[in-house]
Amino acid sequence: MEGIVRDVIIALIKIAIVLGGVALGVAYSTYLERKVAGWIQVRFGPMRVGPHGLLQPIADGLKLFIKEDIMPRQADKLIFYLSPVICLVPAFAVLAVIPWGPDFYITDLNIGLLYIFAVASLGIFGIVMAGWASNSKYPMLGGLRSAAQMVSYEVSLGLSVIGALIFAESLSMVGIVEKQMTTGVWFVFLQPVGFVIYFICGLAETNRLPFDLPEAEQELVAGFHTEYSAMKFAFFFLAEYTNMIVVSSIATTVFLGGWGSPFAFLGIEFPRSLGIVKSVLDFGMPIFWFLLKVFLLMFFMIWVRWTFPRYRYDQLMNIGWKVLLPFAILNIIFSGLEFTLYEELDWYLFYPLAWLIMGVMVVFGFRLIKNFDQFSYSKMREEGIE
Amino acid sequence: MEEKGFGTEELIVNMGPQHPSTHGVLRLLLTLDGEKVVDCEVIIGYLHRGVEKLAENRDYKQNIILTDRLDYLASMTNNLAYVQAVEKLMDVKVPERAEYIRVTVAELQRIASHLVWLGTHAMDIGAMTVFLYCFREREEILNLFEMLCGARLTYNYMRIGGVSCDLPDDFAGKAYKFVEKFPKLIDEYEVLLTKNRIWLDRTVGVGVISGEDGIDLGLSGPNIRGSGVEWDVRKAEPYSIYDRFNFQIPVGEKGDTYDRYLVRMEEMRQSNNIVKQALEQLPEGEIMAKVPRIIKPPKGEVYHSIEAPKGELGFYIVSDGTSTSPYRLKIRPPSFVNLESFKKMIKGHLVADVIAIIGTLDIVLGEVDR
Amino acid sequence: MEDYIKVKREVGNRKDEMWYAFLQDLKAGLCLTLGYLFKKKITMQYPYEKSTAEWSIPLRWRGLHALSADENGRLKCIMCLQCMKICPDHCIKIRFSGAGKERVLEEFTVDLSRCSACGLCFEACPVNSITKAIVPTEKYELSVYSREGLVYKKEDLLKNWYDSVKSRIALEKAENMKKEEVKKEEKSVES
Amino acid sequence: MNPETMNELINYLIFGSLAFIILASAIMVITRKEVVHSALFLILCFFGVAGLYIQLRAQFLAAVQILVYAGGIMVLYLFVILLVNRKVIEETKRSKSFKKIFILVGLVLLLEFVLIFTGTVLKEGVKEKIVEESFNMGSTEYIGGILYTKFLFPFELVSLVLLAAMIGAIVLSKRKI
Repeated sequence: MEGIVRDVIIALIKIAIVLGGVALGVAYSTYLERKVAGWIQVRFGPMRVGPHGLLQPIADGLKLFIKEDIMPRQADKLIFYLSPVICLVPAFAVLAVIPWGPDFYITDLNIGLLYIFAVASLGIFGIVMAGWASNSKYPMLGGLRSAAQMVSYEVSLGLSVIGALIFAESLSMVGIVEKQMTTGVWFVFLQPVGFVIYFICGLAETNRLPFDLPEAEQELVAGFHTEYSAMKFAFFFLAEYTNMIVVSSIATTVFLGGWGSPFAFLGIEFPRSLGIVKSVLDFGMPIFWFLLKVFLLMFFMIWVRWTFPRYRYDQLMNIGWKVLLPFAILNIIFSGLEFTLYEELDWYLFYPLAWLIMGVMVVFGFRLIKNFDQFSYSKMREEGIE
Repeated sequence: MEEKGFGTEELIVNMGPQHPSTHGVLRLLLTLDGEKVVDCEVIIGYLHRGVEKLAENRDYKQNIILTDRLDYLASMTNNLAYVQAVEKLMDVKVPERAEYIRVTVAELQRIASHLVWLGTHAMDIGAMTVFLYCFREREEILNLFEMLCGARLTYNYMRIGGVSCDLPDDFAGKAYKFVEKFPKLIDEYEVLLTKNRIWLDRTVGVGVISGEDGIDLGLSGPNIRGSGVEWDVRKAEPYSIYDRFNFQIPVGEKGDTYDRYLVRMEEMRQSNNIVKQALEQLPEGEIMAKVPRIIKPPKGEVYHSIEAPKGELGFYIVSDGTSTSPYRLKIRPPSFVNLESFKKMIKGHLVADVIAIIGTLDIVLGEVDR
Repeated sequence: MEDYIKVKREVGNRKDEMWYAFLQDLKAGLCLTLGYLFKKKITMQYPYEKSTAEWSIPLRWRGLHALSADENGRLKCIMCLQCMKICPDHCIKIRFSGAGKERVLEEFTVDLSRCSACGLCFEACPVNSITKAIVPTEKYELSVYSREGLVYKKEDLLKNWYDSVKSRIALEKAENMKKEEVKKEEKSVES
Repeated sequence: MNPETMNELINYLIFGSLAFIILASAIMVITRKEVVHSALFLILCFFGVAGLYIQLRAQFLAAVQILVYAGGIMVLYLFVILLVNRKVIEETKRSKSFKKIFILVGLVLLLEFVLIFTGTVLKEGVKEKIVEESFNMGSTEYIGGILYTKFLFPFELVSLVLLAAMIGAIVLSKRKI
């Protein structure tokens, strides 16, 4: 009985820390987004609230909190209220299995990754429902777009990690990281194509540019959340950034060695003489590495957003089904071969060979699916085939 | 079960007059089949101020400030067109230095206007950053104009017979500095867009219009040159002193959004070239011709058109010979005429292309509605 | 030199194929924006910062109107009504009493709520002793809480003149001219 | 109270609440007027079922249940609901022949359940056997192993059927071949 109570309390504490940390992280990732956007565009970004605008997220949150909550008269009230919550809850629920450090995760499921994909696929309901419940045309179009987009990209997203899973031999998030620690190789070096596909699909799943069609502000005003204001809007906002964190953390776990230090191959360990400092460092450093990798990936997502134009809806679908999916499947086939080679060959033979095959695969794949590829699609139109 | 119940239904979406990417108060009534645009009705007039009627009650000098407010992104060329029309009516010879200054500012204005086009067009397609880069350079041009005439948008700089004030001392130096560095900055925009696969996907084959159709619809400016029609008023009927400069007019081939993009990019380079030459050749001398204080042109009528950044901008003025205000003033605004082709371009494209095509037409509602 | 040139349209070039296969077009864009991340920023932190090394409000700026005065504090306006007549928006109102040389300026009102800042009034002014009688100042922060605040009376316009940089420049100029005149007189006396 | 009865109590509590959710939401699905509401309750129902799977230690099945049914199929349902004209839905709902068919299907299902339950679960000893056997059944390894050994042929057959369905879908949706 005591055991159960203790477990529950520890679990609650962990949940509180993770949720609190992530909520703060989300708040400050909006700050990061705006700062990076500003710097890229030769301006400063937020500067007024606090030193260098550091309190800006808090001010934004307060503003959203006290804003007028508008409800369209024709809206379906129940669903209109529910959909921001439906959007946010899966995003947070996924955090349960993300291993921030070797001893720091809420839980470790043996179906970890599957759980993530299952739960993450639910966030879309929030968007579709929001689009429908608003009873307005722009949100409706946004909702429809997002439904089609999420369903399409989820397939490639799931397939892209399978290559890495072949090497990991486990679905548990902790297991995947530990495998990378024991073999000493991050899966991104074995599966660069998988990583790229995963990342592109991740961008699409989080509705980030160049795939932010559900909320393309230039066409659909704000897409599915056009009619939302105040805290309900803030929920969508929170969900979007939480999803960014989630996608980055999964990429970190599966491809970038999780909490492993990039300097692990040097074999440096903290000396015993440090005493309690050593145990703090031993606990803290992995978390630091994990967060650093997540930060870098999020930075990359933001960087991409402020560099590229946006795809059109039909092009988005074409890329999802006609480029990414064939590549993901090719990658799985290749991964089988690669795994055999990995077992048989020494590393100095394996890497050049694997990378060579990978290069050939990309070139071959690009040629093979060229007729479906967007770029060649433009070329086709150029030549007047269509 | 009746089968007709399962047919698809068209969705009518009202885009604008308040919409982030209709470039002002343009209203589009789109009939959509899914995401496909089946039909489109363009509704204008939300910014109508009756400029042409107002002009009949103001004297010739006061009308210059009305032209500022037509295409408010290119006031200088509007001024130029009007002023030259009146000069043609009165048969005034403008001093050399004034002509050079006019060409300099008009071409700088063309660059500024094209920068706004590029920025907003790219932003409509999703590339926010290009917008801010473009506005950074436009800001420098506006600073130059501000130094020159004390205003940033509605310059009211040209006068009948010359320009209102001479160049300030440091103008030529600053302008030259800008002209020197600008081509490199165009290259930067091109890195972000020209070969980018997303940009290609969004622009190639979108909004195609053939040269013949373009001529039928009265398209002008970069829009018709994108379709391969060699028509530029600066070359075809040289006005001012354009025949003295070395420059080329870029022409596209397919007539799609990408071609119009390339044409405008090259045009910026050429304009930059003209500004450079004009600054180098700038003569000393008067800036105003001898015109009477009260302008009363002889009885008659005149049509004069110039190559504004958006296309052929024409002024038709009728003077009764007794009044100090025009009897009739009619404007041929390029944006208004170019907008005619919108319906033809959009048929069969998707919603996202609507904004791409509005962007590529480069309309300014101040000019469309007048 | 040819008048018209074809633009270079490189779409679907065979030689670019590998370039696109390995996402090099995207890389080029990303590198450019990354470079900008560390470049000097151009924002001016208005209103904390009102001018930078590159930019300050130019003297020709068509800002708030002012009625200029000479070094003795007398208004330069000669009540010729040129500015009132040229104003397309009819925002200047002048009233004077007396006639001929004894005219006294009673009222000079500029209604900024109608003004479109065209600058024709400044140009029309026939006075030309160092400055014109009605001049634009460099002031651009014109917002007020009531419409009445936008109507500038004679006294306000004079106050604008003394607030602006131009009055100082004009005073300096006037002093310089005086000195020169004195010098000239001295010279002429000497010769 | 000793830990075992405690555990059992908790188990029953969880099962009870899950069962309640499933039943209640299932009833809501067929009684709601607005189709989208029905769809939402159906999702809730799926969740209840997934919860049951977890209680049976079939985590893999639970995840797949949510991934496929809630995440995939329901989205498509919603998609269709959003696209179809409301009038059509209402008309279909009001049509009496449909009601008859539904009632018939329901009766057949009920009959099946009764047969299954009397045939297996309610028999002596069967329950214990099932519990024993299914202890490991839900794990990913077990399912993977059994799919590629014992059920390899059916598995391949199913994939062939799916392939055929896929091609069929492509052919059907393509307007001109």
